Amino acid sequence: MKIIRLEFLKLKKKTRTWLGPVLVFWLMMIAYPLTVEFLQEKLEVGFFSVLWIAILISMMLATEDIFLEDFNDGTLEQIMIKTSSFSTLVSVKILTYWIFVGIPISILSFIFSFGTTEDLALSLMIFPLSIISSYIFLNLFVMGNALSLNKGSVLGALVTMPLALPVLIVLGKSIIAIQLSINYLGFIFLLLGCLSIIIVTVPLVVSYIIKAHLE
Amino acid sequence: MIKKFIHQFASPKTYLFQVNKFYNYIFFISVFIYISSITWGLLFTPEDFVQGNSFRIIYLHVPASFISQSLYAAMAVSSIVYLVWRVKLAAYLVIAIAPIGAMTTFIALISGSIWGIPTWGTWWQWDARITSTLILFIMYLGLISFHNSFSNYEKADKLLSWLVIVGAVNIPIIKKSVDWWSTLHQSASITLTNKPSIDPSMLYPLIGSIIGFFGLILCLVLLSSKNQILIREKTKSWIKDYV
Amino acid sequence: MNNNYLIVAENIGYKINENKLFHNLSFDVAEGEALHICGDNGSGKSTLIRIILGITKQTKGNIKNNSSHGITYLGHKNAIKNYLTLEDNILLMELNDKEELNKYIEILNLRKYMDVIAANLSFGQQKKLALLRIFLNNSDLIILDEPFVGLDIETQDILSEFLNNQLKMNKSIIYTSHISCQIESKILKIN
Amino acid sequence: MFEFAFNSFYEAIYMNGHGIYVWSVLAIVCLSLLVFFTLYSSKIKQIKKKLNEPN
Repeated sequence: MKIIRLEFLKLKKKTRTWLGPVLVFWLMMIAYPLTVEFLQEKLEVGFFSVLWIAILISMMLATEDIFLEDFNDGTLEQIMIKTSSFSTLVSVKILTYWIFVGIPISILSFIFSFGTTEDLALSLMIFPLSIISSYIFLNLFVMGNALSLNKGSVLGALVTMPLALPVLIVLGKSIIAIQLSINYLGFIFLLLGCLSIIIVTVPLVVSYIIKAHLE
Repeated sequence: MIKKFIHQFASPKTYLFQVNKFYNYIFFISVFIYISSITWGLLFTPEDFVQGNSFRIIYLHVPASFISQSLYAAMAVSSIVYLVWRVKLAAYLVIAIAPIGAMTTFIALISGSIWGIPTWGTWWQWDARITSTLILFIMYLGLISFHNSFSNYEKADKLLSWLVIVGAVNIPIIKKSVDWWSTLHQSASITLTNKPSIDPSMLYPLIGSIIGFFGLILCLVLLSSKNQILIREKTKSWIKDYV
Repeated sequence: MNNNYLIVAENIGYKINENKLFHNLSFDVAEGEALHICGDNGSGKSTLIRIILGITKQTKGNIKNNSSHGITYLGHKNAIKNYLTLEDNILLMELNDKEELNKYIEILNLRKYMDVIAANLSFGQQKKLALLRIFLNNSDLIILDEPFVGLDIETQDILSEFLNNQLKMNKSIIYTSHISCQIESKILKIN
Repeated sequence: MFEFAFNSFYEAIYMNGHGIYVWSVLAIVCLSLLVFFTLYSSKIKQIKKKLNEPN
């Protein structure tokens, strides 16, 4: 568990990396009503689409230099020599990023959806959706960033964004499910199922990819 | 034993000489098949009752969209072969196929759009198939730009193969999810999926055009892999003899 | 001398994009032995070191690593986080022997900088900080890529004395260096 | 099965107003194939030329 503590320490001191995406999310949520004529009903129409896309974008920003710094300063090499498991490190890294970025964003998305819809039950249902989806997005973008390590994060986002599209579709569907009050739990379980697959495979794939990069 | 066999058989040298032997035959046969079935399809098949003459675009559109997906599958198979057995030729094939895949996907998209104007009255529909084809196109472009961003070819090959495999897992998922998404959004637009059962006089030229187009694309893949081999193996001694 | 070889390399070669960097290198490193890798700029010294470390894979030949207690390595990249203080950086190195650690912090004159952010240190001081990893190693093979670059003469002496002591303790060292140093070692030249 | 589907050459071009779509798609397909074929063969020629030069 020492590795978790150390990763925590590193991320905590890198304020820009975790606070930046949260603030960008915040600004995007503020920017949305400004683009719509100020009527509560009109706001609700596109609100959730903007919410999911804002989560997606802020997760993309959060992962921007998740491996870059460790790659540039040689930390990754040290870890590889120590033969401690690479994929554990990756999953710990993702976990810490999620705690620092994903959870605040989920709380914010709860607050914003409550503010927009004034429907507490609905907003409470949004919270688990955004918590799970932010973790999934984080994993996907981590993979993209590992692939395009030291080639700029845009390329990584470009190649992994298609992977996130199915999740966006599920999120869109689940909003309809909530509004028609059908089968909400089914969507949560579907997302959890995706997450459980991704949580296992992404660290493995990423560790192979990083080893290829170090070569 | 098997590994040795694969490596010998799939050496760039043997491949190159084999390609040169067969290339001309494949090229002329497929040009012949393609031109004849296209003329047949465009000029000699009877008019479709529902869509009128614009249905003839099918002979240009279907081969392209069919092959654009097969090419991705071919890339995925080559990637696995490369990562498992370290066959260099497979890595060359992956990057050789990518631009051609992008081209066929582009043809499929454009021809589909143009076909949509007279039949649907719009050039774009957020239909499941079109959306997933568009995503496929973006993925092809992403793969190409990804490979180009590396200076160390071997590293690029390895990472590209990983990316292709990840994408290959994802393509059916995207397809399914997009299908699922569009069924709820729009119900009764004309989709390409529900084709009416087709008359033999329309079917034969379609099959012909698919085979002919496949042959032409195969020739392109051969050419572009030849190009890759020449670039990558130019320091080898046998290349001098070959040239 | 005994015959416990830590590293045995046979005919290894490496090429990038079909350009040969080196080929047919054979060498071995036994316990208590040091190997000095020499060569011109761009001759592939760092690559060779990475091959020995097992990070890069050679394109030809075999290399065997028999070390049982792992490798301690310091290269050009020193794995120092420049947004963390010295203290936190040392924490990240996961060094266990607190007593030894304090001793070397004193020797290297780092005590008064413990609360300073690493980015504000000079290159030499950062290098000293990275050297703590070497001084507090508990592995049987030490690999160094240009360890003396950027160090003042005093620290260079401390380092070479330390390395000589390690050799006496039957540990092995592989290093590259342009600066001549007082470590008795075999020489491997690559062109 | 092999009867000409149109009454005249002009009708074949016009296709009841759909001709523009059909022929433009054909043009795009042919053009892209042509471009790719010439591109690759010229690239190969270039490389061969370069390899031959020092000898």
